[in-house]
This record gives sequence, C-alpha cells and structure tokens, in this order.
Amino acid sequence: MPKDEAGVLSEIKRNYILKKLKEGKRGDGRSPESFREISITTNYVPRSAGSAYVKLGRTKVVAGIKIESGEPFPDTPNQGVLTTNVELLPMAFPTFEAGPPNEGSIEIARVVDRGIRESKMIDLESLVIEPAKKVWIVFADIDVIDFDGNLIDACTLAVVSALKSAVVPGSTEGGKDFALPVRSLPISVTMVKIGDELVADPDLEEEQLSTARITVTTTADEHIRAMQKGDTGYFTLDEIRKAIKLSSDIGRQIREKHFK
Amino acid sequence: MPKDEAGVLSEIKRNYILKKLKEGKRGDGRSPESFREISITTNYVPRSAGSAYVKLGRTKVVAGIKIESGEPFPDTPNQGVLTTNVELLPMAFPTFEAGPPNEGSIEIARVVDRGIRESKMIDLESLVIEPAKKVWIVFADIDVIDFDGNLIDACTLAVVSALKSAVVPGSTEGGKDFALPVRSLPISVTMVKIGDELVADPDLEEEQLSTARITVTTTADEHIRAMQKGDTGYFTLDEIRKAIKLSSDIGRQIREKHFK
Amino acid sequence: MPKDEAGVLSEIKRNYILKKLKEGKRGDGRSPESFREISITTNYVPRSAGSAYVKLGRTKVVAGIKIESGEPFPDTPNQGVLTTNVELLPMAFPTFEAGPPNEGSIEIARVVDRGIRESKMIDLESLVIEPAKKVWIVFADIDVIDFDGNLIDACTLAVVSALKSAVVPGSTEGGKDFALPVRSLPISVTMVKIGDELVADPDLEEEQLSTARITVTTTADEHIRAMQKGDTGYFTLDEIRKAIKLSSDIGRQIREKHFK
Amino acid sequence: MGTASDIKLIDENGLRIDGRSPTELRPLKIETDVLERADGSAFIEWGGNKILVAVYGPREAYPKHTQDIEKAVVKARYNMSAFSVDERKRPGPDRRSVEISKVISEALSAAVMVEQFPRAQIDVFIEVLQADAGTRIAGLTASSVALAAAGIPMRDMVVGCAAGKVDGKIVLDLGKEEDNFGQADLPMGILAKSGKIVLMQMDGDLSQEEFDQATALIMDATKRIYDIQREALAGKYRALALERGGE
Amino acid sequence: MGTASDIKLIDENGLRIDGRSPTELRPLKIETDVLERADGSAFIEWGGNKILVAVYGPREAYPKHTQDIEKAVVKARYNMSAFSVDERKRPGPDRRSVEISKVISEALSAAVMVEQFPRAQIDVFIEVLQADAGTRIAGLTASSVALAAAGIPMRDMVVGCAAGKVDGKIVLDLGKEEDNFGQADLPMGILAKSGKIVLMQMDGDLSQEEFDQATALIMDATKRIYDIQREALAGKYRALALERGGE
Amino acid sequence: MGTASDIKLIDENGLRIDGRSPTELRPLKIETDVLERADGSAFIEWGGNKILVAVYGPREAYPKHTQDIEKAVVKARYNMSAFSVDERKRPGPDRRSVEISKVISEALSAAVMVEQFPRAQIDVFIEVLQADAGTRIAGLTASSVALAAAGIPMRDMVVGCAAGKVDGKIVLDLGKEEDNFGQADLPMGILAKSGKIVLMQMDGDLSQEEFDQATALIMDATKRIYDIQREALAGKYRALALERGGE
Repeated sequence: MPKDEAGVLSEIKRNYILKKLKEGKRGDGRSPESFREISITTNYVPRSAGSAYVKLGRTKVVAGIKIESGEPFPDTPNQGVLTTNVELLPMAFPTFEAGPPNEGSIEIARVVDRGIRESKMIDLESLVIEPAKKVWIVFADIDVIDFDGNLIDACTLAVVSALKSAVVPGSTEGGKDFALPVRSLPISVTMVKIGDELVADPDLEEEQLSTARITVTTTADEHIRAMQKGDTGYFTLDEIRKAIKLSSDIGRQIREKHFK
Repeated sequence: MPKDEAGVLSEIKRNYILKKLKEGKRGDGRSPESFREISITTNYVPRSAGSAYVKLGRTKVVAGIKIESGEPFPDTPNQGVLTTNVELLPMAFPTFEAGPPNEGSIEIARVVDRGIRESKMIDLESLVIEPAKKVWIVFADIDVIDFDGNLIDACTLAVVSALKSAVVPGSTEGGKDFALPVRSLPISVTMVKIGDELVADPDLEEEQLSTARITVTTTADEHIRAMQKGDTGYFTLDEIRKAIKLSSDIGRQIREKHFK
Repeated sequence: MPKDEAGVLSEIKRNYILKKLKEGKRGDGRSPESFREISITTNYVPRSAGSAYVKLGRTKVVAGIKIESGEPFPDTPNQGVLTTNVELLPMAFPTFEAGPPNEGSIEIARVVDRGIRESKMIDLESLVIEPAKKVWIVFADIDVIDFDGNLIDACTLAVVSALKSAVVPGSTEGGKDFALPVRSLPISVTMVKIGDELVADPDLEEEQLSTARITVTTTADEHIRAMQKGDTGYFTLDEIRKAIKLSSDIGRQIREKHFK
Repeated sequence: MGTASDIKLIDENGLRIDGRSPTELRPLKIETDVLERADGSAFIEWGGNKILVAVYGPREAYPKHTQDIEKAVVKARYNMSAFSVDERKRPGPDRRSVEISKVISEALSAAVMVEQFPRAQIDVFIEVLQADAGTRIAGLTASSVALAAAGIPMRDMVVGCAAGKVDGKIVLDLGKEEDNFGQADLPMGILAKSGKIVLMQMDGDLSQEEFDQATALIMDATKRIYDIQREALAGKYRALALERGGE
Repeated sequence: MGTASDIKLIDENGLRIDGRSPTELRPLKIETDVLERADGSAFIEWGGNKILVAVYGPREAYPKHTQDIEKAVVKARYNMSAFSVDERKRPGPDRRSVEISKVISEALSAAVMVEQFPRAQIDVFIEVLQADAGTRIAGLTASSVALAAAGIPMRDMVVGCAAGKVDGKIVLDLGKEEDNFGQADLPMGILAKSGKIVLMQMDGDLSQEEFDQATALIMDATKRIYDIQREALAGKYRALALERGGE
Repeated sequence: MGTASDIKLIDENGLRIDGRSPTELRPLKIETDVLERADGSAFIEWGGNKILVAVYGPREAYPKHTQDIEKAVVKARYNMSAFSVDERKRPGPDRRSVEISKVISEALSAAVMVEQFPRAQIDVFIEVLQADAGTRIAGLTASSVALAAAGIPMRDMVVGCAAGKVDGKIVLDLGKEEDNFGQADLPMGILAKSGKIVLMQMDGDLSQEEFDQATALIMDATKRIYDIQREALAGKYRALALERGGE
C-alpha cells in the first residue's frame, strides 16, 4: 500500500493516532469495529450489463459488468465463466501508475474474486448456452477512481452490487434477457492491526500505520468463504477469531442496510 | 518529432531560417508552398504483393504489401481487411529506437491509414472470398529508412503507390490473381507553421522550428478525406482554410505528375 | 556469459590459469580434452512425460517433457511438433534475472534444439494423430538451477535423456501410451579457446577467460549435425577441425558410458 | 467514417434521429471537484458519455529525461474503462487511445501557461466510464475544466466540439448512430476566447464548402460550451452527477 | 474450491483416499545446501511436491527506489516449471503465482530480522518442479530452511501447513484429489515457537467451528514439521533427495 | 535443414536448379553511402536478397551499465521487414533474429578495432527488405562494408559466405529451394585477409570430409566476395541499386 504523498506519516501524527487508538478512538471518531459511511449507486453505467458506484468514506470505485457469449474452459464445460479485474487508475492516487496490473491490484482482484466464487454467488451452471461450446462470460471490471484505504471491501461491495443488478443479454443468443442468477451475498470485512489494536475498514492513514491486514468474507449463513492475511506483521489465532466474528456481524449489518 | 543530433538547432540557424521565411524563402530555395523532389520506384520488393520505394527530398521510406486470406472482422463480414503499420527503423535517425510502435509512429500510421480508408481507395467489398468466413487481408507495412522530415506525406505516397501496383494472389484460393481494385488516389499534404508562416512539406529543420502541423488528405474530386492537426501550437481557421486549398492544389499536381 | 560475483576474475587467478593451461593442465586437474563428471537421473519429475536431472560438474539442470495433442504447423501437416525452451532461473546465478528469455538463453535453446532436430532424434512423422489436424506436440523445457559453465552441453544431455525416457500419452486420444520414438542420440561437445589452447567442457572460470566458443553436435555415425561458434574471438580452420574430431570422440564415449 | 446503411438519420422535418435540430448540442453537464486525491477533477456527461478527468501537478517530470528545461510537459492519458463500450474492452492502451492521448495532450499544452513550470509535468487522466460518440471532445472539454479547478494557470479554456455530415447534411455534435452511419466527423478543440484551433481531426468526405459550414456550427457552439464550463467552475453543480446513476 | 463430484474421499473407516488418517501429514522430507551458487538452498519433497528453494542475500536492493532505509526487503518469487503440472505451463508469472509470491514474501519478512539489513534485499527463489496440492505451504516451509541455511538471522522459523474440509470433515494437509473435490482449503504460515500467524488464506466454506477445528489440526502439525526443518538444518539428509529420481 | 522432397536440385550435367555450377556464387552487388543520416551504410543484393545496413557510432554506450571500460560494444540488430518473406512477418524480434543478431555482433566485434573506443557502442542495423536464402551472411558481408564506409577502424574485412549439401553434393551459396530441400547449410564469417573464422553455424548432416569440402569452397569464394566489398568501397556503384526496383 502506498504511503501518503510525502511517503510517510509524520511522527507526531503517528503518535497521536496510536494514543487515541489505545483509548478506543479513531481519527475520524469511529469505534474500532465500525465502517465508514457506505454509499452504493447501482445502474451507474446504464449501458453495461450491470454497474455500481461505491463510496466507502472517501474511497471511490466503479464496477461494471459485461456479459458476452464465448467458449467455456475445457475443464468446466457446463459452467459459465466469471473473471474479475481491478484497475488502480492513476487518477486515484499520486503514486499509482498506468500499466499492467501489479501485485497489489492482482491481490485485490483475486481476493474479491475468491469471495464471490466461493460463496457461489453466481449460479454459473445456469449460464450455459450450449454445453461445452458456448456459455456466458461475465466480466467484472472495477475502476478505482479515488483512494483512501480498504480497497478490498470497497471493490467487493461494488462488484456484488453490480452483479446483483446485472442482466444477461439472452436476446442476443435467440432467447430472452434475464437477471443474472444470484444465490448469495458475500460481504468482505477487512481489519488491520495497529499496535495491538484491530480496526475495521482502515482509511489510508490507518493502513500506513498498520502491520498486518486480514480480510474475511462471509455469507448470510455466517460461514467463512474466503480469507486473506496481508502485510509483513502477524496475527495471533485469537485475533483472527475476533476478526471472523466481527466480519460475520458487520456482514449481517451491511446486508440488512444495503441489500434489502 | 526529434531534434537534431545535438537536440536543438543553434540560435543562429534558427534566426536565419526565420528571417528568410519572412521573405518567402526557404533554406533550400523552395517556395513556402512547394514540395521537395519526389521519386517513386514501384515493384521495389518484387516478391511482395506490391511495393514502393519513395524519396521525398532526403526522407526515404519503403512500403510493402502482403495479401493473405483470413477471417473478416465480425462487424464487417462482407469486407476485406486493411491494416497499416509504420516502423520508424533505428537506422533512419540517431534517436529512433527499436521496439514497439510509440505515439509518434502510431499517429503517422493512423493518419496514413485514415486517408486511404476514408477515400475508399481500396474496394474492400471486392475482397471477400467467402462472406463472413474468408476475406483478403491487406497488410500495408512501411519502413522508414532515412529521416529528414514529413513522414506522413512520404508514407502516404509510398503506401498509395504500393497498393496501386499490388496483385491479389487469388490463385492461392482457387481463383486467378488479380490487380488490387483501386478506386481513388488519396494524396496527403502536410504544412507546418513557423512563426506566422505556413510551409508545405517541411524538412527536419523546419519541423524543429515549427509550432503546429496540419495534414490534409484529398482525393481527385478535391474533397477532404482526412485531416490531422499536430503539435502544441495553434492554427487560425483562415490558416486551415489556406492549408486545405493548398492540399487540393498540390494533390492535383502530384496526381498528374506521378500517377498518370 | 556472466562474470563471477565481483564481475571479473582477479589478475592473479587469470595468470595462474593461463600458465597451467600452457602446461596442459586445468584448474581442477582435468586434461584439456576431458569433461567434468556427468551424472544423469532420469524420471526425476515422474508426473511429466519424461524428465532428467543432469549434473555436469557443478552445473545442474532439470529437463522435463510434456506431450500434448494439438495442431500441426500448416507447412508440416504430417509431423508432430517439438519445441525447446531454456530458463536461466535466477536461482542459478547471482546475476541471472527473472523474465522473458534473453539472447543468452535463446541461443542455448536454439543450439540444443538444432542438435536434436537435425539429428532427427525424434521421429516426428510418427507423432501424427490425424494428418493436418491433430499431432503430438512435444514440449522440452529445461530449468537451469545451478550454473558453473557449459550450459549447452548440460542442457543437451538433459533433453536427450528426458526425451529418450519419454512416453506419449496415447491413451488420452483413444490409443495406447507408447515410448516416444527415438532414432539417434545427439551429443554436443563445447570447447572454448583460452589464449591459444582449446579446452572442452569449460567451467565458469574458463568461460570468463575464453575468447571464443565452439559447439559441435554429432550422432553415433560421427556425422556433424549442428555447429555454433560463439563469442567475439576467432578460430582457425584447423582449430575447428580439431574441435570436430574431439566432439566425435567425446560423443562416442558419452554415448557408451551414459546411454547403453 | 461509417458504413452505408438504410437507416434514415434525418427526417422530413429536418430533425435528427434523437429529435435534435442540426445546430443543437446533446445535453451537457459538467461538475468539478468530484475526486478527493486529485489536484483538480471534473465529471462530464455529454449525451450518453460519462467521463471523469483528474489532474495532478505541476510536479517534477519523471523519468528525468522527459523534462523540458523551458516548460512543463502536459501529459494526457485517455483511457476507456473495460465496461465503457458495447463489447468489453481489454484494459490497457490501444492504438486509438494512444493517438487520442497525443492530440489531447497537444491541445491542452497550447492552453496551459507551461512556461511557468520548467521541468514539471502536468498529468491529465481521462477515464471514459461510458462512451457515446464524441468521447475525445468531451474528454478535452472536461480536461480544461479540471485543469482550471486544479488552479493551473491557463491562457484560455479549451472547448472541444464536433460537427459532421449525416444524410448529406452538416450537423453539430454527432450522436452514436450518426457517428456509425454518417459521412464525416470533424472533432475540434478551440481556445474559447481567441477562437484558435488547437485540436482538429477529420475523417470522411467533406467538400471545402461543407468544411466551412461545419466549422461555422462548431464556432457558434463553442460559446455555449464555454458558458457551461464557466458555470461548472463557479461551482453550481459540484459533485452531484458523479453520485447519481442512470443516463 | 473444488467441483462437486461423486468421488468418495473418506471411507467408512474414516481413512482418506491415500490411506491417511484425518490428522496425518503426507510424507515430508527436506534437505539443505543442494545448490552451489546460492547463499542457501533447500529441497523439499512433500507428498508429490518437489520444490527447490534458493536464497541470495542480503545484498543491496536494486533498483535503488526499492530500498527501504530501515530494513531489508524480502522478495520471494514463486515459480512453476513448465513441466510441473498436468498441462504444460507457459513460462513466466501468472496472476496466481504473483499473489503467492506476495503472501510468501510477507510471511518470511515477519520471521527474518530484517531490521539488521537496511537497504538490503533478500531474494528467495522458489521453483516448483513437480506440483501436488499445497505447493505454497511446502514452498514456504522450505524457504524458511533455505534462509536459515544461508545464515540469515531469523527470530523464528516459519512453518507452512494447511487443513481443509473433505466430504464434510476437517482434515490435515489436503492431497490432490482432496484439493480438487473438497469443500475448503486453509493454508497457513506459522512462526514455529510463538505460534503467530504470518500467512493465511482460505477458500471454500467453513463455519466458525470448523475453522477452529482446522486451526487446531494445523497448530498440532506445526511442531512435527518444525522438527523436520530442524533435522534438515542439522544436515542429516544433505543433498540426497535432489539427486534421486522417482516419486 | 530441409524437408525431404522429390525435387531434383542438381541435374545430370551437375548444374543446379538456377543453372549455377556447384562452385558458383549467386549474383552479388554492394553499394555504399545509400543513406543520409547514418554514419555509414550499405545496400546488398545477393541472389534475391535485398538488405540495407546502417551504422551509427562510435557513440557513448547507453544505458550506462552496458558500457565496457576496455572497448567498444558492437551491437548488430538483424531485422526482417514485415514484407520481406512469403508470409507477412509480425514486426519485432523473434527468437531466430535474436540469435542471428548475436552471432553477427560477435563476428563484427572480432574485426573492429574495438579497443580504440572504450565505453562506446557501435550500432549496426541490418534490415532485410527481401529475403532469399542466406540473409545472415549477406547481412554480415554488407555490415562490414557499412562499418568501413563509416570510417570505423577495422583490422580486417568480414566476409560472409555459406556452403551446403544438396542432393548429396557439396555446393556453394545455397539458393532458396536448395535451402528448403537440401541436407546441410554451413554459413561462415571469415576475416578476409587472415582467413580466421569469426562466425560459424551449421545445421543438417555433414561428414567430416564433407565439412572439409564445404570449407574449401567457402574459403575460395571469400576472395571473390572480398573483391566486391573493396570495389563497393571504392565507390563504383554508389547508390544505384537502392534506387532501382525489380529483382
């Protein structure tokens, strides 16, 4: 993750944030377990098959879905295909550079993809046009346009919202258009460790101070579908259990508030 | 466009050229509206489908045409395909580097291509072997081997000459070889602005002094088929009108002298 | 070829080696014409179609063969396909870098490939499943894992050993598995020129001191199948004749010792 | 330009396929300061185009050999989102976007007071979220606003506008079907106050008289677009459209 | 995780498809100093995995802008040989191996005393010669040994180990069929003495109770794997397996 | 080497498919100073080969880490035009041209007085406009002329020449069909005066006796080719063929 524009946080700011955190307070007044404000606008790019503009605090991403017919993978002839791609656009942060995906954007895309895939959100079996020959390919592309921390959760929210509202263009293949069949709503929750504290939905400053990151993606049944530990620090097993519990709780809240 | 080997023109040279231009004279004695000597040798690479070696003053390029059967684009199943590519070979200038096309060579290739395509020079509809399945693919490749300014016009001349002389290898697909069907002769004319003067067919020194470039491609009916303004300077509308008029005139002259 | 970790051999070491060579002695006690110890372990990667781990002195390489069905080249519809690739893994030497093949690894792969191809070691005609449509593609990949000179010979030994032990998975195409049909055993012998001396199978230090390299690949009939001169020095015709003679002799010895 | 087609693009009343008169622009909205990180930003909706522009700079040009000791380098990067067009676009620059980036960079350079910032670079990132016809002139128009919003000194605003030929008539600001099936397209970039031309491309078939008609339409529309740019900079619609979905 | 299948992965006696009990590791062997050039190396055979690891460094980080003025950068490169998997793999990194390289780099950074080597880089090259399930944890386990063999000061050894869910049961160290047709995989990297978790990924479907069962299995196996690492470093099996073919 | 075929390449009179005797070269012409920008240039027509060579340098080697503090680096770049071969070639280097560039660079290095220009680079750009058999030796022969024309001090000229085996006979300078259907090809680069061998590759099937016959043919032809190189440098045919079309 990038540092701020100077490359580092000032020592004074760092100490201040750490001191407040020990008292259970965060720079913007949030509790350690709470998310920043979430705003989701679906059908943001109306000519795509599905889309969503998501603000998570000051982090902003746009997800767009394209659905085209094509060949299935040889080893899954009876399934549609889902691919997830994240672009860290250079407009989003001073040090982001144009070019092919780097290890940062690849990790984000793969963790987001894993959450969707393992929760079996999309019924890929229902996306077959002609077995072994022609299936629907679902392209989920995410543009990061403004960066203030916690991209994994912002991107997951955006893709899930976009997929949930997506329409398969069945009419182009002689059938009818139909809503993309969605079976579950994976929500990812990311926490970072600052000093010995865990905080959810870190902003950029908090990411810069943190030593370790953990993402837990759950479904409504409160089962874990994907996890990813990041960064060069460590977690104890208890910390991970706490993160799982919290992910489950926050996932429920987000599902209730934003996906009813 | 590259500067000379030292990277800049000397101040003295610059002032001299500017002063002469105000008197309507150019370094090599040309009038502002005139082209350098043009020499065209077709059938230069006899084993290609068509080819031409063109000298425009000291700028030298070689165009070669290859015509192969292949699939049409899905959105134009009843047309052959034309692709144009320009290679700024490192042999042509000290600062040209080997490697994939850069924005300079891409712009040249696209402006050249636009002139040919929009003038409907090649009857692409007549290049269908089997509709939606098999068409003739026309590859127009241009090697820039010696660089002294005004590549767009030199490349257009070379490609037009090479296409005009090209033969489609119909016998490889069970038919007869036939001349590539050509319906018009687009000629591009490039002018640059030096101080407040417009000069046609700039050489390298003039390109280095100029602030803006305009290319106008016309056909025998004196219609405009493609235009491209380049560089960080500006033109007034009157200057552009003048450039269009001149392109039309010079185009007619070149057509008469070199394509009768 | 890379220098040692400091980038150069010390002057003292260089003079010592040169002096010994004039007396017909090499740093490790070998005669100028002799190879380092060769050790070959086939079936090293049991799940591949064929494989070999080869040690040539302290140079270590692993070759693995994959055989898959695919389309033949249009100009050889009645032949299987063989491709050879060499990876100079960054683990093998401090200055080797990850990334696409460079001119060094490309040259090695092409010389190795040439030896196998020109000796007609593999009966490619017998690798056709359905003429013009489906043939066996033989991928020979070589990982260089530890580098101490003379990669061409080490890689040739590894590929030849791996191919010789390879099995074509005919059962995946409705037939039976069968041993890859091998008709000859090409052996490459590389010599370098240090001062005026020729030495076979150079180690890294000797490569650093040498001015020219020659590889001669022969088959059991003592015919030459491939040659490659490398490096910026020269050979006289007599030196090349000597190298050919020696290659023939050493090839015979290696065939007898390691391929009976 | 377009393929021949049976589609009638102008009806018996002289109205266009989307109901516009020949001299009418598509609906056009611009907002500024829509992003937090960028030094300046703008969001433009023009017909079905939705384009976001962010400006960073002036900052030291990097790598060093790209520095100009006399002036700032203005570097626009025009990019289409994977989901911005009918068929999913593979990420990364293609030849078309490289060319558009070049001509937009050059047009903006003519407007920015580049001589005030030797050795610097000014980055203009243009992201097409939804593409209708005319993305380059919409992107150019928004870029100019984003530069001004970033406080970068400019000698004039750049207005992007296009005219074209449809069913043999010269009309302003081609829509998508007009672009696909029309006979000429002439996108221009104009300095708002001086009328100087800093971007111009053309493809299709225009007589010299038709060219004059087309530029007359464009010059006239320039004023209207410039007014919208100025209103955007006055902050009237700040960050509303970016938050809003739909077309 | 895997595709649904009719294959029965656990039999009526609770034994797995390869005959193991739920808490049993696949056969595991590690050797050190198998390469001459590298500063440290290790070869691991774990089930059908054959993985070679070489360590170079600490050496000056290059290019310069990658240097950290406070500590060494540990850079693992996980790579699969073209012949390591069923279908020939095209050389070069794919998205999967980029991600694995990243999480292994981070896990090793937590164990190495990086603060002792500011501005330096420690390279860990992981080459998968034959891949069975669990290459990343096998590569991680061997990397830790290779780092120690290179004499690089470490605060603890990193042990890689995985558990998963197969036929609804939690089992240790998934084999290939279990990986293909199971319901969850949980690879972890653990500091051997402190039990701290430095790598963790999961995909599939686990309840919180199942997660606890899985981590209990892993934590228990950590000790056994750590013993094997220490024996390898004690030099008992130096450079034997690397020379030997077969599975 | 080539594929087996029924084509008879040598007739009952011992003449070859293009009418040549076994010891006869194809028609060969060289001109110098055909380009304006380059420091030296040459154009060679050899059989159906049309190859242009430009030399730049000595100039400072770039990037810096490629500099050799003791001598100039000679860097040849062999490139085939897209239209030079039967099937259109995609621009950019393939593995074959990378290898040819390497062996030509090495051969020229042996001839140039590289020790006179430490830290410098001498670029030799070889562009194959039309390819017949033997492009590498034709390119090498022309490169040597272009280097001399650029005034770069050389200890000797490099002559490129090949022999091969066709219908079981050793013949000089293979033509295209001979290359396609012959049994061996032996391209060599020879220092004209000293007879030293600076480039040699071989593929096919040669006994040691056949090798001796082939090199005898090549050594003999070297003199003839060297004469043509010298005549070219004497300026006799300056810039004529380059301007002229046809074969």
